[in-house]
Amino acid sequence: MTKKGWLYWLFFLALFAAPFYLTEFRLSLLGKFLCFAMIAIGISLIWGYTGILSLGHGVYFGLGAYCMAMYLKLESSHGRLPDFMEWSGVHQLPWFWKPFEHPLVAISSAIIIPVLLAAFLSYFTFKNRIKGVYFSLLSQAVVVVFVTLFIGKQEWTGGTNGLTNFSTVFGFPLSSPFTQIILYWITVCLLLLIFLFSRWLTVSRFGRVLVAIRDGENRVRFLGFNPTTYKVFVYSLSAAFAALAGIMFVLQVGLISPAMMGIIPSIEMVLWVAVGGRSSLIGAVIGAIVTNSAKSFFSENYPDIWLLFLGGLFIGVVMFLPNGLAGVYQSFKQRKGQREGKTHEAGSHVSRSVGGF
Amino acid sequence: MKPVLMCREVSVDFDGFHALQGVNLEVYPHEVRFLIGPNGAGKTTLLDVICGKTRACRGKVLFYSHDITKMPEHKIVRLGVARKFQSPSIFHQLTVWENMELALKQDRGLFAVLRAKLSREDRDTIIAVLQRIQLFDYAEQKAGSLSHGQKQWLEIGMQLIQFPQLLLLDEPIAGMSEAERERTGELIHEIARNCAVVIVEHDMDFVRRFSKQVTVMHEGKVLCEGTMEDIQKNEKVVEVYLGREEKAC
Amino acid sequence: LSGCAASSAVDEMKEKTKETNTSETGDTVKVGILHSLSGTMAISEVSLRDAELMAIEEINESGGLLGKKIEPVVEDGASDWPTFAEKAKKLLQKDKVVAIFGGWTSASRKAMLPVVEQNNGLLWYPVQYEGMESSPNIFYTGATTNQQIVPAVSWLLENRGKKFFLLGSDYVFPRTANKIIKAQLRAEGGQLVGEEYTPLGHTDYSTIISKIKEMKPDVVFNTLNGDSNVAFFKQLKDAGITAKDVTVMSVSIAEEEIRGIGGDVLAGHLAVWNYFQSTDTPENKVFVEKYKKKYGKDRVTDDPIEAAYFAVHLWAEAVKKAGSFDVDKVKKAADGIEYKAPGGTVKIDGETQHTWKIVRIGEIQPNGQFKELWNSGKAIKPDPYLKSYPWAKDLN
Amino acid sequence: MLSVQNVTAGYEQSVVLENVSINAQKGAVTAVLGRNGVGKTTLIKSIIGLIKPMAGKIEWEDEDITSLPPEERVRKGIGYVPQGREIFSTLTVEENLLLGFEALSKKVNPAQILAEIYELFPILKEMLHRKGGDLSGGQQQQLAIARALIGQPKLLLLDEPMEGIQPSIVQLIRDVIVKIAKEKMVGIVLVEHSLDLAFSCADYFYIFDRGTVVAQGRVSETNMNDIQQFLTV
Amino acid sequence: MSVVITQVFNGFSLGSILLFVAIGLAVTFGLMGVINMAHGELIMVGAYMTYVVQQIFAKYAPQSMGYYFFIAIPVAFFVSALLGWGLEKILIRHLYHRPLDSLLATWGVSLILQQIARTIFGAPNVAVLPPEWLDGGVRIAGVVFPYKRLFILVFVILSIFALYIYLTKTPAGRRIRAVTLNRDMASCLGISTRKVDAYAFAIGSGFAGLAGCALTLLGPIGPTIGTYYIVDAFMVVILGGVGKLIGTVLGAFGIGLVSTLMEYSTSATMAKVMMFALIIAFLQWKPSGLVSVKTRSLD
Ligand SMILES: Nc1ncnc2c1ncn2[C@@H]1O[C@H](COP(=O)(O)OP(=O)(O)OP(=O)(O)O)[C@@H](O)[C@H]1O
Ligand SMILES: Nc1ncnc2c1ncn2[C@@H]1O[C@H](COP(=O)(O)OP(=O)(O)OP(=O)(O)O)[C@@H](O)[C@H]1O
Ligand SMILES: NC(N)=O
Ligand SMILES: [Mg+2]
Ligand SMILES: [Mg+2]
Repeated sequence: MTKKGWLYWLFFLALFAAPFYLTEFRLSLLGKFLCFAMIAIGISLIWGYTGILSLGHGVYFGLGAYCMAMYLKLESSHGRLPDFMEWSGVHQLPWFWKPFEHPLVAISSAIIIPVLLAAFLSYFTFKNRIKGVYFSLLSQAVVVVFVTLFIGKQEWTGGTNGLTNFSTVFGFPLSSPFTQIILYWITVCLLLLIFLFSRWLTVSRFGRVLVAIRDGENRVRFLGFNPTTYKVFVYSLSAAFAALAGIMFVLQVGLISPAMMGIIPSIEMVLWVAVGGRSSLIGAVIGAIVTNSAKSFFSENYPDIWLLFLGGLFIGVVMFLPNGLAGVYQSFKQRKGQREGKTHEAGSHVSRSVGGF
Repeated sequence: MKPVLMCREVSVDFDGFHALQGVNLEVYPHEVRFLIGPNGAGKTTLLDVICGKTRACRGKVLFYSHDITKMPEHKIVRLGVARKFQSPSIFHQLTVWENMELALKQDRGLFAVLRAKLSREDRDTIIAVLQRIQLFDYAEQKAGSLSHGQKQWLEIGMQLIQFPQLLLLDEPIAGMSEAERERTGELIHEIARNCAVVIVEHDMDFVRRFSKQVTVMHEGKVLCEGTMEDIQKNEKVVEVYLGREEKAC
Repeated sequence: LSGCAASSAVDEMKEKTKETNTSETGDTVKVGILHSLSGTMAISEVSLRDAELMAIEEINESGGLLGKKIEPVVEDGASDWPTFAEKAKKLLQKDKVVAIFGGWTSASRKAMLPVVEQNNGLLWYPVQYEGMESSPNIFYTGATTNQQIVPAVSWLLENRGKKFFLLGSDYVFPRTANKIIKAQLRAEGGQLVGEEYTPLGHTDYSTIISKIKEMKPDVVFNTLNGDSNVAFFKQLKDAGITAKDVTVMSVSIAEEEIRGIGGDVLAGHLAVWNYFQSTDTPENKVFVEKYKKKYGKDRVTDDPIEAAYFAVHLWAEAVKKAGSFDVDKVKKAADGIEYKAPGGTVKIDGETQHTWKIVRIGEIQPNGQFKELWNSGKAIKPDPYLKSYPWAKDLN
Repeated sequence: MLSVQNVTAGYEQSVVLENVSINAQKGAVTAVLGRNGVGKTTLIKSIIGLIKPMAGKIEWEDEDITSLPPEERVRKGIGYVPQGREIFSTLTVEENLLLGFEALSKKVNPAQILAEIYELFPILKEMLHRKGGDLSGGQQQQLAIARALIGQPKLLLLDEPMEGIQPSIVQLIRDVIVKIAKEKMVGIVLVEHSLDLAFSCADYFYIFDRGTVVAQGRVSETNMNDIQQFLTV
Repeated sequence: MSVVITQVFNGFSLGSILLFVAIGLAVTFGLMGVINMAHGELIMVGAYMTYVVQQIFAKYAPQSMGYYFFIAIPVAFFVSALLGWGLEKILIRHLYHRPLDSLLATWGVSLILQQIARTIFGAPNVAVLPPEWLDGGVRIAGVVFPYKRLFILVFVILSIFALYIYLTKTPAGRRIRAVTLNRDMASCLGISTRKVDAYAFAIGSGFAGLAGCALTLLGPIGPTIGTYYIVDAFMVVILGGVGKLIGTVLGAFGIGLVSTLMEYSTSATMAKVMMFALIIAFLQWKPSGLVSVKTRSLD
């Protein structure tokens, strides 16, 4: 336990120190990947622990990002109408854009709107006992609805182009390395907080209820728990993580478009978690970083055929590492444990040990 | 005395098949009520209706003074109705200990569970129950790797630890050896000191040994009620259920 | 992971130490090529990469630029806009390229725009687009609206009829284009009988074709993009509507797209461009021959391919004139630079950084080639904001 | 006939059976007894092929079948009624029964076999078009037995076949077991908890504890009370 | 009136295409439970096979060009089926007890297949010229019914009928359903589950190939066409109800009719938004689709 704890701290320390050993470009990539890691933690919570596979987290990520981007767009328009509205024949700032002039409103709605949407959708869906692949595909339908709407309502959202070309945030120039490093550190801190919070959730009794729901939702009912409440809660929580990731993403990448909230990115989010190991929080984080690094690496070095490598990576992980990268570590540990632990009887100690991390 | 459970004219239809047709049943505190009857008589369905898994199309189910006919399952459980299913239904991915921990009588609200800590008493209770169901040595094992009979025991344990007021057991001793049946029977009577128990069972030796009041169901209706002796004399019961040999015993 | 981060850190560190301002150390200079080689846009963009690589090869064969060989760094934008931004950043910051040739969709350009501006890079964008933009760090070698859409509408009003039906994909270019067309129709006496947008990738046009049948327009002005065109034209033909009944004027269908639809299906319909493979200039003969020789005789050239090709040459001319690869110097030198492109002489307009181009309207032949029906005779000055058109005043 | 020789078997992490040897003869009922969790089901699963033994050998009609997949063992005449019924829940009762014919490689007259089965289990005929999963527990158990009988096995593995069946039908099934053993010379391996029941129809018995055979013998030569000790804790 | 007829016909026509892209998925996903993200790419393979057959005809038998389609149909079916068979043998086989992992692996497969297609056939679209005898249409009461649309409608109805008979009336179909329900038990009844799995997956894949063949009549043929249909195909299957062919049929025609109607009265974009919103709402009301197979088992 303590050894594992050390590894965690070392890992986050390495992330913290990244600005000192990475170039600006690599740092900006890592910053982006850490945003993805936040989403991955949320997905690990709902998928790995609770058994809900959402193929629609792009929407929550996107909504969070759009809310933040609306603020940035207004800030960089200096009181004028955002450029894309001008081309689209809008003459006045739409009413729902107005509140986003205030950064606090923008940031809080960047979290609240996705969470409300997630809570609303999941409440009905889970109450009506839609689950398994039905839920997964339904969440995909939600993606289609939002992406099509965001593309179609060009005059309000910037259409396919999305929102881009921001200059400053709270007066600091977004392009300056200093701002970028600060934003990076904020991202690392948020990731750490999300990680610690999720870990606390999963090792508590709450975490065991989640696993029980994954194992057999109906049985949980007959123990007196209402699975709907639990599922809505974790689902909304994971939406909040995705939204937070969206905020940090926009700040660091300077762009959000419907393509980022579409079906493919939503599926990719799940893939990160699968690669890392779905029922392991740190696995999810590592999965997000590794998968995206691999994607960058392959596409930079083999721009023509990198899809073959990426596809191969996914297949390879599924075939040979059923529990993802975290599974490798665990089975290694287990094998070691088996060698050492043969001596004392199983079950002789009732001390609580919690599976996975 | 007020009955714990009162079923009034409960009927259930499955696409035109009448699985239950106006069943009346009253169970009193501390009673161990056996429910027997031919395969397909509707025993499991009746238990399903009581615990909210299946909805009655007619009739009423009262638990003390609560009308639970249309209540969601988890609320019925929180009132104090526990159910053991015919085939073991435990959480395979959790350890035996964790299964027990979830079943503990507790506030099952989201925020309560978030804050929940395992208290000393809870731990002692779990250990006591585990020892009683002989799974203490398996506490750290994943429940999925237990044998059939052990799973049955675990599920019984999970019901015990809820300290319910009404316990519904669907063939609890299926797959248990004689000695274990004996122990289960004793256990059930012990439990009955604090709650009412409804048991569905096909093992007549067991029923004979541990029953006072028996209800026989047939084709979705209650055929007769009484002690095992009374029932063995009932020609109809012999014909549809017991068979000649059993009667002879 | 920390291991992986560390190792990448090491190679970054090495880079950092030997880092200088540009990549022009030694005897090569790097340029970036950034198109979608995968994803839905690859159907169009892969050919642009080919054209650009061919132009670079030509320059290298003729001795390079300022004594240096050009080294292309190819990246895949993967039909995904943030990827375009990421790769542009990588090209500028890591590879220190002196210019990027890339993009197709407006969205990809918009994504790269802040990156090239913040890093003071140079992007050459080779595709016709909706105008309303002129970034100091982008050169636009495709047509802007007054070099494609506006003349086409005038021509149609004169030659084909007044009733217009507008059909486009649901994104920025078609919507903006149609806004312009509507203003122009109002000013020049046309009539709008219908306007429809379909999501990108839409493949069932039966309902829209029914609407077209009902409205009986003289012209369908088609701003559909990509694969939707295939579905639309195949289904239009099935519904029994030929070019004789209703002419479809397209702005995104060039020889490459025709190849994927079939010339038979499209025969008789029109398109407006600045270049056709059939354009009769000596430069074009050489260009088409070379392209086919290099990439296969079944390949075709078309407008964006040509624009991508001459973009590289225009840049090279500007570099020569500036005597330096420095972005600011090249930009300054670029004003007024001319190049004998396959489609005719093109010239950079320093103010807007767009190019002067000849406009051509062609009719599609069953063999997949265009027969030119009309051209503007001389190159037209780019006017991305349509400042010189009175009817376009309140467009922005 | 069937001979399990020094088999060691178990699951991923645990060894359940250690060095187990048993035999079963044609025309005889061999009872396997033991407390919960001693490995009876594991033994049956090894015989049918759902579990690959880690060591040892399984022979059937003098042929080594240790490495054959279940379907081939079944086609060689081994039938199986699993613990827990394993009915195909969304298939109708009729379809479940028809699947029983998969075990037969030779041409048969299905109508005749089905008629015999319906006579044995009339309830199945009534429920022919209902989904298997909708049947009551005991009905499903009857279906599972019927399905195995249809395949006309030469060796029938029964893992607690009486679980959840009403007393009158338990008697019936017991009679059937004895009958097919004696009349059709089928070998039967019967896992059963009730000593009474097992002894009322078995010829030979094995008692398991903790994954090994602790006692065995002929039923006719054994006093029930002597072996009670193995079955209590 | 003719507008109504046209729109209803358009609805059925769209429905027939949706049904076509969903049939194969109804087998591999609906029945076998494999979330096959490469389904779209199997459609793509069918489409490219049609192109290849056409090219061969154009080169070696230009005089009988009109009949290439009859060769293309079986070729598309068998090549896709073969690919599906191989896929099952190599990959899917290991994933039956981990259904959601099949999503991940088949996603990888779809990336690879797209890239391979791009390498072999080039990135741009290729053109398949439909046989001439399918040009034009019948004109009834002033409404044109294109032959191609009618052909696809008939083709898909025949396909689904054949599949229905195969699955419900033949022992082979029964075997497939048994294996997908309980692999272990099926093998204990003497069914060789490996063979059945591979056949079933191959059949589902073959139908994807047929869909690709049919789609060449109407739409683009390029490395990414699969991506256009994959989401719709899944929607059809879940709206119809997993595990029941009749549900898939109802789902396809339902979506076809409703979305054509909405597209006519609003716009294609809004129709798409509303259609998907309706599917979401509908599933709230009927959580397991139009036609569901429920049993009383606990989960
Ligand atoms: N969902 C359903 N659809 C159709 N019929 C059903 C359904 N559920 C139960 N039945 C039928 O209702 C009848 C009663 O079933 P139930 O399970 O209550 O019997 P039971 O008394 O528990 O029998 P057993 O002793 O065999 O467990 C049976 O004939 C069964 O086939
Ligand atoms: N899938 C499994 N994975 C790991 N261990 C298992 C698994 N199934 C059973 N076991 C273990 O193997 C041992 C023997 O199980 P088995 O099912 O063979 O017992 P059994 O004698 O049939 O018991 P019962 O009478 O309860 O059915 C048990 O201790 C159980 O914990
Ligand atoms: N610029 C275009 N055609 O999107
Ligand atoms: Mg029952
Ligand atoms: Mg057993």
